[in-house]
Amino acid sequence: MRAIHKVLVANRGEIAIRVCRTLREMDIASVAVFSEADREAAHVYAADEALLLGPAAASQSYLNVEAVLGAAKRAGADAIHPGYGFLSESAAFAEAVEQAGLVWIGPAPEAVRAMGDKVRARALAIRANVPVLPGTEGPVADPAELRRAAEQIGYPVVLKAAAGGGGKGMRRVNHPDEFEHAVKLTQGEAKNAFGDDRLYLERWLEKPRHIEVQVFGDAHGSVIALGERDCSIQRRHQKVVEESPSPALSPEKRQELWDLGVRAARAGGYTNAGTAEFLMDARGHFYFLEMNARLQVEHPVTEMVLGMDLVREQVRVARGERLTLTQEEVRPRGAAIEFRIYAEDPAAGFLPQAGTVRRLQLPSGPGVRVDFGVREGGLVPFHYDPLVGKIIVAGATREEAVARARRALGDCRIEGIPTTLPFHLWLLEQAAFVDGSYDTSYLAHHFHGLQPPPAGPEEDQAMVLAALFAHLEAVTPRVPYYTPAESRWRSGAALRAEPRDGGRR
Amino acid sequence: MRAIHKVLVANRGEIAIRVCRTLREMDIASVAVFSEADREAAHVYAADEALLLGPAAASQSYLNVEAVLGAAKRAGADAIHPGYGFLSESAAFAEAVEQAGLVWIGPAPEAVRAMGDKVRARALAIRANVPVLPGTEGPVADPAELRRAAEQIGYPVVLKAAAGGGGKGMRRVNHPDEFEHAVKLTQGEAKNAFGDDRLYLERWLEKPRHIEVQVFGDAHGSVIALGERDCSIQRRHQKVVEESPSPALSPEKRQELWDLGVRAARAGGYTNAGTAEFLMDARGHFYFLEMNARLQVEHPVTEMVLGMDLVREQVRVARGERLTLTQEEVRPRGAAIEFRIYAEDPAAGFLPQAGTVRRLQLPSGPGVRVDFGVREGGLVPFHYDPLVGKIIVAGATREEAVARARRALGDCRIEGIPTTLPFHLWLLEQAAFVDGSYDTSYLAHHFHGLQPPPAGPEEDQAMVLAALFAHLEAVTPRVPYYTPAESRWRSGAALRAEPRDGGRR
Amino acid sequence: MKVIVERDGRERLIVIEPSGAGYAALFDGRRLHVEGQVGAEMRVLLDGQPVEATVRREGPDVLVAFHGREYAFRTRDARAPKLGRRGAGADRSRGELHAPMPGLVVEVLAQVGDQVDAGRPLVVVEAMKMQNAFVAPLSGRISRIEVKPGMPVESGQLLLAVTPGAD
Amino acid sequence: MKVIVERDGRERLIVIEPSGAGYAALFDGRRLHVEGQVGAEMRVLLDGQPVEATVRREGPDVLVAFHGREYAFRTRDARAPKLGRRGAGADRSRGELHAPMPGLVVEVLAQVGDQVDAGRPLVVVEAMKMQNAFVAPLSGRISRIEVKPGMPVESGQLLLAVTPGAD
Repeated sequence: MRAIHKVLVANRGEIAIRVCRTLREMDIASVAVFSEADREAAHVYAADEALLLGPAAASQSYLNVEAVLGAAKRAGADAIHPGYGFLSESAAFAEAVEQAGLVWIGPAPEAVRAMGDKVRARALAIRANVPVLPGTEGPVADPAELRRAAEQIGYPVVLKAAAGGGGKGMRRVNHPDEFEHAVKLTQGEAKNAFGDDRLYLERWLEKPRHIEVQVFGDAHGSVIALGERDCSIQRRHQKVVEESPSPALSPEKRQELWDLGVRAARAGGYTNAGTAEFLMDARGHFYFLEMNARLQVEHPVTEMVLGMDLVREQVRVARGERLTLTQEEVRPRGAAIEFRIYAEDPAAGFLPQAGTVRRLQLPSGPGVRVDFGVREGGLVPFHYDPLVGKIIVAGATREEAVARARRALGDCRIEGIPTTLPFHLWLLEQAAFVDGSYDTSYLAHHFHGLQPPPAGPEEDQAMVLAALFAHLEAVTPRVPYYTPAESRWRSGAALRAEPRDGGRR
Repeated sequence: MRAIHKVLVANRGEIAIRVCRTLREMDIASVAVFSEADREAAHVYAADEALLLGPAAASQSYLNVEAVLGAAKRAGADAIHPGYGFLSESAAFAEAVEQAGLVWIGPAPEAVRAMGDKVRARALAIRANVPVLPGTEGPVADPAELRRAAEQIGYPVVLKAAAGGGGKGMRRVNHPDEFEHAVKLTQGEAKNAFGDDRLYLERWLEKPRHIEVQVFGDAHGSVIALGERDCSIQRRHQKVVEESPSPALSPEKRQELWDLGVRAARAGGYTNAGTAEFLMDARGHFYFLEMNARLQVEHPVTEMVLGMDLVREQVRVARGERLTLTQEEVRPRGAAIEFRIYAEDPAAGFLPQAGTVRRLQLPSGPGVRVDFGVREGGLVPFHYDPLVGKIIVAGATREEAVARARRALGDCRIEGIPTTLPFHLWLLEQAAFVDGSYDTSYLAHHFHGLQPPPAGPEEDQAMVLAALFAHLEAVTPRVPYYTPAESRWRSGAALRAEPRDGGRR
Repeated sequence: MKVIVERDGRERLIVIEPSGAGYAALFDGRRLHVEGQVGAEMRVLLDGQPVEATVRREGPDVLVAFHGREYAFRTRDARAPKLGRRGAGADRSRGELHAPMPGLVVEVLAQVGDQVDAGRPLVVVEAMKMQNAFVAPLSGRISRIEVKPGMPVESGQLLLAVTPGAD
Repeated sequence: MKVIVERDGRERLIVIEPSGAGYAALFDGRRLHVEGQVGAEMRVLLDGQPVEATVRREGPDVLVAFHGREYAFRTRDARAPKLGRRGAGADRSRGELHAPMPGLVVEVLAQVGDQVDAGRPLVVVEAMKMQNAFVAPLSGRISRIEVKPGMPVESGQLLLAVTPGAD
């Protein structure tokens, strides 16, 4: 057993806040780290202490192993929680953490190394009798070799960064003509995001479902499945909506999938939290995709159907404790759905957009959980992932959860940045989502951007308000714009008067 | 089966909002009603339509049967949900609703009449072999007769409004000298709040626990217990914190209590949602107190441990549908605790205080539910109950729920009105609350108001901020106070410039 | 700037000066670095410790709310002369009974000229569904009654006054 | 006041006048009563229907956000002369390539003078961990390049311009 008194959370945004919340609940001190761009970020104020890592660029801050370890040393932390993304799947970082005498809250570095590399994970899966898709055996750096493999397997194929995850560094290629440019872009992203430009390539499955198993292992040899999550609603190969249980599984298929997930985890010598990702084709066959050796963005849906705290479980397991549950005790109840709120414009191909959150009104009430990484008046910087938060709903049935999602997302107001919120409201009206029959190709085929709101009674109401606003502008010296930013000074700028929005700009 | 397309919610504040949320999730239109004092209240904007009832005084608005029925008719509502308080336990109102051809979302008027009158409820309980405390057999209006009964039973005794509930119109009397004044005050409150000044009197039990059973019946003869709630944390005989399951019950005692609750409900010919309240003495004996023929303030703790929506169930049952669950399927999971946020000053004997909510920062994240009735910038009028909202937390165990409550309530910031928030933070540090051993006398004996925060590192930090603030005042022309009220005009006041807070008032 | 801050009768001198991208606070021989967003909404690192607080002025007091608590300080410029305390006025108003919250007067239980004992209920005010009996602040004779039943009262409004002393 | 409101090329006349405790809006022969809190934050009953909306001006446009949607209107005083539209400028800038979001230029894939086909990737900008290749808006010759690798760009900033036409 290893004691943990102070944890450095090597991340930012909603996940850093989420981890700090559990640490506080466990009476463990938390240390936030931040880049120059995040001086005023919400996650800084979710922790007990906060330390500057370095310049805005991730490579010089959140991806900077020396800076993070230095901060841990300065703060006197005895453990590190990596969150997801950034250094969370870097085996080298996990090793460096352990060599520095700190507890790594995540899978053992060997497992991170084995499973973080998709190619090695694939080989391990094959050996453990977990089915995989046809593809390259190992990582490939040479574009010509990749092209030969593509021609052997047959188009369409998919290129993936060997060290990637979460849909980043992943590209479908439909035709030999696109191949060269696609390889170049994917390598660039992979190099930039993961410091490793090796790719691999596999067959592109038409209309599959993307379903993953949450696995958890302890140091005492237990490995269990904490249910599955269906992540088939994707844009740009990235998840935007996830749910548990999957509406596509019979009880028998569910059991089969959980067993495959546990088998894959055992093959990788797995401890702590991880996720085994699978594709399921139209015939119900599963194909192992990859293993994510970390907490997933979408872990809250599992927490909601199981009524447990996965971060708490991560800390317990890292201390050497046994899992709280046995496999038999894992009994999901009801249904939960997560909606990722990205600072992206769904009307413009989900183009990410940085900016200031001018207004933030989040939903509440029964069955609604909100995990957000920014607050009203806060900045979404362009240097990092555009995920600003998540809204998770739960209901006694999937139908109730869907209805609740409509209510909760309808209650939500975010202004100042474009977000995926209107996209989610669109999705909630689509038959294929309501009946659960969607697959990973759904958005590409059915989402063609958002239409401007139609003429009708609602437009008339909006028009009346616009006219009333113009009237108010005309009869009052200035319109009192809603400007939370007004209530702030920045350090060193105390004497600079902030310009006030005039009535008519 | 009766169809319900549009429901008038005859209430205000958090419960009106909470009911509207479920109606929206059920695709049922909602109608809010409001008094002159509530024109800008949050509940008005939670509904699809809103109608003015009348002047601020409850007797002329929320308690005005004609005004409420008139509004239902104007809006074309086909059902009424009464919430809690106000007309929710008025059998006459329930009857008038049904006579107007509307569906009453609550127990049948006969059951409301039988159980809403504590004295009749007591007689029914005795007949059904449900144990009660020694006390007056029937309602008494004559103070002299009450005094005789008190002397027969022996002091201390407790006076209760026959038509009361929720701790309103209830007073402990320790000594004959206090008797006359206590009767007068209690009768005044009873008359005012319930239009009925009859009282009854019963033995005062020392250090009991107050535990209640959530019962639910349908029109098909099923009556089940949806678990219990422990409501022993009380001030002025009113609940402030409730939890489920009760930490004081063994599995056997729990089963006994549930059975008693169902028996009491059956005795009253009960349908829809109700609550059987019991006291449990130190020896583990239960005494039936009263039956609340409505949704309780604290229903969310039941919703959280059961993963179900009680308002949805109320609507289903009112339509004539069967209960969703059988008794065997009622399996609470984990623990949930509700903290009532009242606009009261815990440092001044919980004195209620009206005012404007200048700042409202509510907690979120895993296991946290927030049901609030006001928003930032909103008014808490002095005409009504001072409950402004509720924070409910759930955890896999009671220990986790308590830790989560500390985190969630610590994240909460409410300014402009005093609230019970600092009281709850105090409570969460008390051994008797943490170990669950408290009883209803706990606060009276152990809470002596809040101490001003002590000197120490935190005071030093606060002092530095105060000095910095004074510095900023001195060097800048004006301090940009946080004033959400600035962003608003009121109707008809568009030309009146709102005075702006100057730097130094 | 040198600021004198008082709380619970204890005065302390704090020097606030610009420092790097923020401020330094010097007091008790210590130096604390403050950095971040300052103003009515403070969101700052105090020597690396994140603190979120709301600060506002109420008359001579600066109120600092954070961690669910509120600290009240009296601040003044160290170069400014010390202001007199309002002790005398408080003494004179000792026999006054003020409404501690807004509400509706339901009952007045005494008349001008009545001799009352400290603690005797004098005025019943209803607010938020509760009737609250307000009692004589001291023993003496009722000199003024400013309210009657049915009258709405504001927080702090004078209800009545008792002139100290027995007959 | 008479206001002309335009959306999607359709102009409508609305008369706003004080009415009781609120306003009346007259349009299309209808009369809609507005009551409640008005301003940048609207929280009003429109003929009894509760509506919460945020309204703000962006240049000539008034943007009304509610029910998860945003409506853009152009408003003007009915007595004021009509302003010219900015059509011509848009035409001239047809060959310009602007950054649609802030980010960092990673690569420039062409040089001034190059003949390019519409759709060819010209500039790669990285933002929020994604590399986005921006393509030629039309076929022609590159007349200006305003950025180079490593340079941060703001939303709307000109990246390069293509003069229409083949060789």
